[in-house]
Amino acid sequence: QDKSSDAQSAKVPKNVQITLIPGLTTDPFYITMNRGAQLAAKALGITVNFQGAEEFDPVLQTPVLDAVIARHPDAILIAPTDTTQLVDPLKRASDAGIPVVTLDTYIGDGKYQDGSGDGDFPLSYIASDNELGGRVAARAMAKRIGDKGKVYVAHLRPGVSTMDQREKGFKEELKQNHPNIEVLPTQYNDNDASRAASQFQAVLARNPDIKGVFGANLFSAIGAANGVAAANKSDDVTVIGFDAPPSIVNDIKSGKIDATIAQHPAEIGYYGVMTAYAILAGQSVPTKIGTGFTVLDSDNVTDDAVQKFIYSE
Amino acid sequence: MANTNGASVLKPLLNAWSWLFLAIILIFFEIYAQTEVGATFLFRVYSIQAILTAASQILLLALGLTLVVVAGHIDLSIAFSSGFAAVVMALVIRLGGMDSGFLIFLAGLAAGIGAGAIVGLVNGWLIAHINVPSFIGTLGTYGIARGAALIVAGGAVVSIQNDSARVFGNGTVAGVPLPAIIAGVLALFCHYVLTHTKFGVHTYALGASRASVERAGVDVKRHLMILFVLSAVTAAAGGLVYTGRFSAGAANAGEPILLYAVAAVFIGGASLTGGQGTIIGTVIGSLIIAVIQFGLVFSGLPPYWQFIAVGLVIIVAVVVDQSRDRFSGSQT
Amino acid sequence: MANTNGASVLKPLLNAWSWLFLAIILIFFEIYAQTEVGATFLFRVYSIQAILTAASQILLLALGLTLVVVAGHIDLSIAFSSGFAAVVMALVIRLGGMDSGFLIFLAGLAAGIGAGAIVGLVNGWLIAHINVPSFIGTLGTYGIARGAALIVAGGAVVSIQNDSARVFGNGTVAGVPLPAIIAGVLALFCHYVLTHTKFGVHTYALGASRASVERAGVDVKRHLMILFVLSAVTAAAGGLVYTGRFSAGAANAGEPILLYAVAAVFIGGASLTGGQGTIIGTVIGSLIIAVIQFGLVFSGLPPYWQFIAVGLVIIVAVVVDQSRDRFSGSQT
Amino acid sequence: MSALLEVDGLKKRFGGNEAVSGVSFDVHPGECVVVAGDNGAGKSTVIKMISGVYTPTAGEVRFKGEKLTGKSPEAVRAAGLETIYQDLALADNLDPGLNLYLGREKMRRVMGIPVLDRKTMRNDAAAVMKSLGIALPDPSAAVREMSGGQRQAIAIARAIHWKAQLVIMDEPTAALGVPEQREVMALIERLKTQDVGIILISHNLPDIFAAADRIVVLARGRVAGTRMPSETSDEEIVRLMMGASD
Amino acid sequence: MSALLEVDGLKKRFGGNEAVSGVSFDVHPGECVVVAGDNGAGKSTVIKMISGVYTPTAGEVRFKGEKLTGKSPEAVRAAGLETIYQDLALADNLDPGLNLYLGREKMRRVMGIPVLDRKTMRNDAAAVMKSLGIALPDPSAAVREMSGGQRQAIAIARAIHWKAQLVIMDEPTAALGVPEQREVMALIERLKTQDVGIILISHNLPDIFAAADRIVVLARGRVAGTRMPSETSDEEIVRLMMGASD
Ligand SMILES: Nc1ncnc2c1ncn2[C@@H]1O[C@H](COP(=O)(O)OP(=O)(O)OP(=O)(O)O)[C@@H](O)[C@H]1O
Ligand SMILES: Nc1ncnc2c1ncn2[C@@H]1O[C@H](COP(=O)(O)OP(=O)(O)OP(=O)(O)O)[C@@H](O)[C@H]1O
Ligand SMILES: [Mg+2]
Ligand SMILES: [Mg+2]
Repeated sequence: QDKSSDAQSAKVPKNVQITLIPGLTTDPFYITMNRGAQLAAKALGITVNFQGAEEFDPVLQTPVLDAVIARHPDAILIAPTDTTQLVDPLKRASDAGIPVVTLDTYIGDGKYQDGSGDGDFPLSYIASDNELGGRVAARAMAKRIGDKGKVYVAHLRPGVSTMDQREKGFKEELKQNHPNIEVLPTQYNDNDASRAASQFQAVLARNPDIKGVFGANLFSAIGAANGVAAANKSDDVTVIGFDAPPSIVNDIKSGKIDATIAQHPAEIGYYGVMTAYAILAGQSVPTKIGTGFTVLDSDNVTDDAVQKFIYSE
Repeated sequence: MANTNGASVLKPLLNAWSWLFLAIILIFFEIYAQTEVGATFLFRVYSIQAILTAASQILLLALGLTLVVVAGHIDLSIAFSSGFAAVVMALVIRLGGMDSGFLIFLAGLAAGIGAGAIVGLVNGWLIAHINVPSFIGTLGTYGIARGAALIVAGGAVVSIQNDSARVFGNGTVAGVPLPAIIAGVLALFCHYVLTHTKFGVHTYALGASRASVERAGVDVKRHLMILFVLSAVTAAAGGLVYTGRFSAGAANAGEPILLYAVAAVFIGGASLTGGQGTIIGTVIGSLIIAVIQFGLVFSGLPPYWQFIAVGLVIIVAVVVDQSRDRFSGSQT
Repeated sequence: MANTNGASVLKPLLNAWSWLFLAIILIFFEIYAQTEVGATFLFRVYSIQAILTAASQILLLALGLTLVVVAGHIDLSIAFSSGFAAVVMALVIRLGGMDSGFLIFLAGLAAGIGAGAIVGLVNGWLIAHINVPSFIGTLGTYGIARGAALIVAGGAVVSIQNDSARVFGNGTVAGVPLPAIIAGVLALFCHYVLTHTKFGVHTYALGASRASVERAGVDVKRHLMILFVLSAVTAAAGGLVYTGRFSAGAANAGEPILLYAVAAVFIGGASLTGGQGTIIGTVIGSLIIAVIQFGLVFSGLPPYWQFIAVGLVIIVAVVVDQSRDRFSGSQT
Repeated sequence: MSALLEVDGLKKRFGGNEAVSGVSFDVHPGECVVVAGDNGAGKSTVIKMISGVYTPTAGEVRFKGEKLTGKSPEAVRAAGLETIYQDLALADNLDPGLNLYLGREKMRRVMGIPVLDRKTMRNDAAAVMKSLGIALPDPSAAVREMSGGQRQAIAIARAIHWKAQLVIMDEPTAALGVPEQREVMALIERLKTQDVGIILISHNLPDIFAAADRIVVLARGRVAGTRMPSETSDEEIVRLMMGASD
Repeated sequence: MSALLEVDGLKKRFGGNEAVSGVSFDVHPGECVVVAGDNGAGKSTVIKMISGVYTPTAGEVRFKGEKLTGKSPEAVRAAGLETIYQDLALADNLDPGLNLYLGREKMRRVMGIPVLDRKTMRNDAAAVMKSLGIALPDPSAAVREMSGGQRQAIAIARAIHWKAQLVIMDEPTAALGVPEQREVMALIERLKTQDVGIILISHNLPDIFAAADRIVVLARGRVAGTRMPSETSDEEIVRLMMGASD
């Protein structure tokens, strides 16, 4: 289609249509990311469509991506569901002349536009590094449990790449810098908060001295927190969450969750759209834009300064 | 398959073999705990509470489903009638302000049950009046309820702060978690319906032969409507309990539990072809699932091995049930 | 339910109504695309390829399943026999080094199919010889295959770099994607088996009445073994295509499409009680699902509304199919 | 006496096959009308149209002057017609008692709560079966475990246990033993004295002649002839069945 | 001539109920043994133990001297025994042709590929049915759409279409019309002249006397007596059925 070439020559792109493909459509993290993207779209006077699959999985994301490519938007913003498996499908977008920007995570080796590797073609990625997020969570955990004791990761399902990265970062940070913390096996709950709760209680029954849980996504965190509360262990066991939707924030306020690692999905979405627009306007963009993390806990959760990091639902 | 199971289905007896199997699992884990861990597995209040609560969450989805399966049908939409109800309840409670009280909680409950009932009515209408096969009809409403829940919520989760709701999901009475009491009361009700009422007899007969019930002068369409409403409403109750427990109405609340709920019904002795199954069986099925999930985590088995172990126990649970039939002498 | 569908199941006719429905969906999207988007929806190689590839991935899981459902059983384990095969294939290819060639690719294929066959044999043994109901037996192997895949892979994903594999998953012949050709060939084979061989007749008869086949002198146990191996092997083929497409063997390869595969079989006219269903129907079912998913994203309908739309289309697809029966005059 | 049941021009088409065409006859109270005919003549199809299982393609059924056509099986049954179907239509997984009472179950109260009275229903079933000459080794077993004749007896019991004004019997004695067949013939006589109308389908010529007040012979979906048993013979009936028409 | 089939002390227990106890009899080539008995006497259970559907609790069946007990239905059928079951055991969703050939389907080749020869099987079915006096309006319809008698005729056709050495018939004429019943009786005579052994179960006394070379009467699972038709009477047989033993 000539729309994109028109846009490139005009430098001030008109009628821009960008599609944002999240990892899955029903997660507050991505919903918030979309909110940020829409904010940018409004500011620029362009359209951002939100299209995605119901589960975080390459085999579901790829057909969505294919259909989006067929519609030929001016640019694609995508939160790829796997670093290697999305390379070939995204290549098709790039081959069709659609600029690709990845959000939340990278594909290939994560080094874009350096002339090497399979996943070299995306123009930029904007993310808070999930592995780093895991490390931040590990530090927050270590601080609260006094640098020793048993902890484990409550995880949704093996193979969800962003969560695998968080788990990895969490474990590595503890191994390297907090050797007195023992990491018990990860527990998978298939995104069922009820199972996450019962899993905590089973781990507790086995390890009465358990000190902390890292709930690596929304349902893992609120589930584990519920298990802790049901066992009357809120004072003894530290629960660290990931992401900052209101239900986690509420649990922080009520003391069920001690802290959570807020990514900045709205920022990611906002910068994503801005970056894509800049590309369409013919400007050069950095291949990597990092957004930070904010640790929310009972000390700062009511501060005005952090309210903007609380996700929408 | 024209499965001819010799045992009379309607004998309202406890299924001794399944209880035994459940007991064996418990004893196994207890011995393991005493010898390997030097701790008790079961004789600790919060372990029992945890298992009961987890089992309740499965059971609530499985209760109405049991009746549907006995009638020879299936209801996949419970995966999301549950979430739809949860979201509607949370929204109604939110309408009353974030720190609202008991009345608005009751209104939320009623609205949630109503939301579930609507899904059930649609299912019943499709299956009874439009003759859509239940697998497809309820798969359709699965999608519809899912979309509706997400749209109504404007996202996946509606968090609330309501103390009545919190107690509803997390409170205990004499040490028994409220979710377990709610599930227990509903299970009693469903057991009564299935074994002691005309409706229950017709449900069994429907599973064996629709013609037998139709020609006997039963309004089968009405019967099917009620069945699917019942199924959606018990699933909705599961969603409401979930909302209470986690102070959040999640559209996806029921989806991960669907497979376990269906498994509980089948472990409990129901069959794809209909005509058999009991509420007691489903209760045991839910407990078995909750116990092995708990026990395997407790045992410290590596997570990937837990998937295998759960699979094995599910199979063994049914093989045990089969051998009972073999001993009682029936065969094809 | 004793569903008495009047139409003779074995007529190897194309099901004109279902094709018509598929055509209507396509025309609808094409008109929408022409008027609202100012582009073509269908008449673009790329779109057709994308739809065919997506449909193939569903179809590969649904093919053997169709035979299993016709026989009155179900196979849930395909969700993970697929992933198990994918992981095994990827591991074998990895053994040959990261940049290995054609022979090691073939070895990977063989190993993957073998891995699938093992799951099928376990299923067949449980269901045929131990008399475990298929729902429970295959739910058990679902867990077992899931665990096995994760353990073998040492994680969820085994990525590979093998050009033969990449071509296998992404190549085209005369513009037709290889996955579609593979699925097409297997579909032809399954169609042949189901409509033109003794095995196929016995499969239909088994779904109607196990006694009829047993007393006719057919070895039903052997028949069930073959059925479940076939189901696992076609699902494994789906996993292998996945590995080729994404250059990675993923333990979860089949899980997210299980529900779509089952839906395709039922949209294609199969029934829970067995005795009906066709491969052509399943092919159309897979295409309908792939087309609406593609079309709805293409149309830009917001994602949550898409859930509702998919649910509606699934129901309508079956209602259309029903009305055909009504016109042909059969009734209960 | 006016007719209890009027069957008027019934027709049923299955796909391309017209199984029943223009069948008409009446049944009066206390009268036994035998519908005879060769296999596939359309007998079962006619009675299924009367009992509400099939909707006729054309024609009408009236019961005591009221239109029955288009009503559901439950409405027909409620109106006072009981039917013994050729395929029995039993619920295989239930015991004889529940089959006997299916749709009209007996209840009792336990602490004020209504519950099924399984025991009474079971005993009643055993009693009715006994009156037909059939003993049940285990009255609490599911009927799928019963012998062919025991099953048929349950279907008969179900139809006669209720005070019907018209009983339709589609080959009720096909699977019964000799003494049981005699019981059913005696039963038909008893019903007639109670002014119950009867439609009987049978292939047994002696039974037909013993029970019938009128014989309606069907051949290929049409009425080939109607005869009084006293004015006809075995041979004529068989000839009519084979398609010789009046 | 030595016995074709020897039934020796068969016993079958269902849960607490002993349905068959110590039943023994022989069948010789060309001989028709009628097994008579009241409903629930255990006749069908006996023949299911012979044909491999049930495993006997005790006792043995020998066919031409070889042990049959414990073999599967397919092995029994392969050995040369065909059975017409009381419940017919048809595959309701298949047409008569496929039911006739079930397990022994006819194939043809299309471009070298073996495919089912549906048409020939269908025509054969229509032909066999015609020889029994039954016409099928639509031979390609599923047997679930057939009338009671048509279905029974298919089950009969299936058993007699193969060159069996022993044919077991469990109430084969129960649903048949008068002329068809006569066809089956004639068929039995024909099979006898071909040295085929026959076990016939029937409730029809005239048929029993017409066909039988020997009558084995069961009562409550036991052999109440064995009689030659020429040396007994209706009354004696009925008396034996009712439980009077020798
Ligand atoms: N549901 C159906 N669909 C199609 N054809 C049918 C159906 N039911 C019956 N028929 C056909 O209609 C004709 C009449 O069948 P019906 O059952 O009324 O015969 P019948 O007189 O009761 O015979 P029988 O004495 O064998 O029971 C038969 O040719 C049969 O094949
Ligand atoms: N599968 C079974 N399970 C339990 N009991 C059974 C089973 N099959 C038969 N019976 C019982 O065994 C006894 C004999 O049954 P069988 O079917 O052999 O009788 P039959 O002589 O063939 O009678 P009919 O003339 O009525 O066909 C009956 O009392 C019956 O209830
Ligand atoms: Mg009939
Ligand atoms: Mg019998």
